[in-house]
Amino acid sequence: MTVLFFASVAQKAGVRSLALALEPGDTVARVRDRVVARFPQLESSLPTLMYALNEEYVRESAEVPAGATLALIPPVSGG
Amino acid sequence: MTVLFFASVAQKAGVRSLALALEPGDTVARVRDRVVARFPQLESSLPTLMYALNEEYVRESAEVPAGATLALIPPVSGG
Amino acid sequence: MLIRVTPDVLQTDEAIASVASAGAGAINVFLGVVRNNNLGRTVSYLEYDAYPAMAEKVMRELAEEARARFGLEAAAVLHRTGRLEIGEASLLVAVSCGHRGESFEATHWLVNEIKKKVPVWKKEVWEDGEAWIEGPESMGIQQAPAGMRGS
Amino acid sequence: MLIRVTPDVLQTDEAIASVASAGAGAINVFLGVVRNNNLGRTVSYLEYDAYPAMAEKVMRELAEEARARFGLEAAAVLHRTGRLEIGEASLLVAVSCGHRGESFEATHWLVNEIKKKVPVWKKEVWEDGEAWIEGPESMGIQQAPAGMRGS
Repeated sequence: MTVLFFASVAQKAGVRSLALALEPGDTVARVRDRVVARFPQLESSLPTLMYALNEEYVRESAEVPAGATLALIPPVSGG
Repeated sequence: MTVLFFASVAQKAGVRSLALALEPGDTVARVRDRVVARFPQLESSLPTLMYALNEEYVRESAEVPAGATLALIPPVSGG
Repeated sequence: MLIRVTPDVLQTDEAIASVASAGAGAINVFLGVVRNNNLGRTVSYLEYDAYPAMAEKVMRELAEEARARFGLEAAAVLHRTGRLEIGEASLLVAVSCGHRGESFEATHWLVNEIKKKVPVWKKEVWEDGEAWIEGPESMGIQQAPAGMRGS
Repeated sequence: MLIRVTPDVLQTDEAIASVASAGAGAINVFLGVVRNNNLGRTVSYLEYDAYPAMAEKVMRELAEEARARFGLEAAAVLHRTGRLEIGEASLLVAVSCGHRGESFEATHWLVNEIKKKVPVWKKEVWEDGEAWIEGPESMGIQQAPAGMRGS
């Protein structure tokens, strides 16, 4: 699976994407926790972070299907 | 003075402007009455007609200054 | 302020450029366009008549009032005259201001006032006839205008 | 429907042409433009980041919802990315419909929803620093989105 980083989160992580091995029963929250273990500087972004799986907003309890793209979405500010 | 005709009023009158001699104490209503005497087919337009003197909306009691331009304004429908 | 009554095609880009301002975060543009139907009849085309000098004067007064009332950076009002085909723009209003809320309010207010007060008239031409539209939105039918001279 | 996330200059005429319809009497266009100030600070320029594929997907869903909700003939939504100078348009929303009231409502609704839901982010760059803006209008701060998957 792939994790995507944007805006302030990409800036803090220093990367825009990351390939991760999926583990059985992985949810968004579990994948997110492994990402934060790797990039502890993302900890402060967590309270306002949202998530999208394959381009659709999901809750952190959602299961992550094989080959999925998980996007970490800080509060949007387009327009 | 000059009287201007527009839209349905110009179509009924068959003219777009008319030069008239001003008489002492002339008001918009008195000039309008002379115009209608000349073009009786405008009678049916009177209930909804408005007036502008020198490009400003006025009541029919307004006095007409020398050299003025009086416009007969049917209900507008721009936009 | 770009204020114009013209027989030429209305240029949206020109109007947007005319309201550009470094302090503007929002630009709203309204186009009134010729629709192929009205009140259940098929419209072939429209013919617009105008009192151009007075129309531009009233449009300018309304644009100034909108600028003061809604805190606009700038406004532009253009109205076309003559024969207009289906899909062509008869009216163009553009405003610029700090934030989006005021931009929508100001443009909507301007369009409403223009339809009430600006001396412009449309004739609808159908396959089997035509008629000058005497607008229900005209203040001549709805109400007396504020600030009239005379008693 | 014209839906696009692009690093190129947004073309208003293209968007207006894309919503043209013989049944449309009103076209409303909103441009979000880069302002030289925000919250009391002088802005030098903005830098927009986006998740283009998802942004276009959400923009398309919102345009479809607006079409159904307000009875639109058509809608277009374009968002620009990359470095934008003062006065340049970052967002363009255009709608066409029968009458003006719905055109203002629909455009305003679309702009509000876009600012809440579309994955695009702006970084403000000042003379003495810069910051990613994490929008108070984002649903991430205001509310949970409707129709989320998961429990």
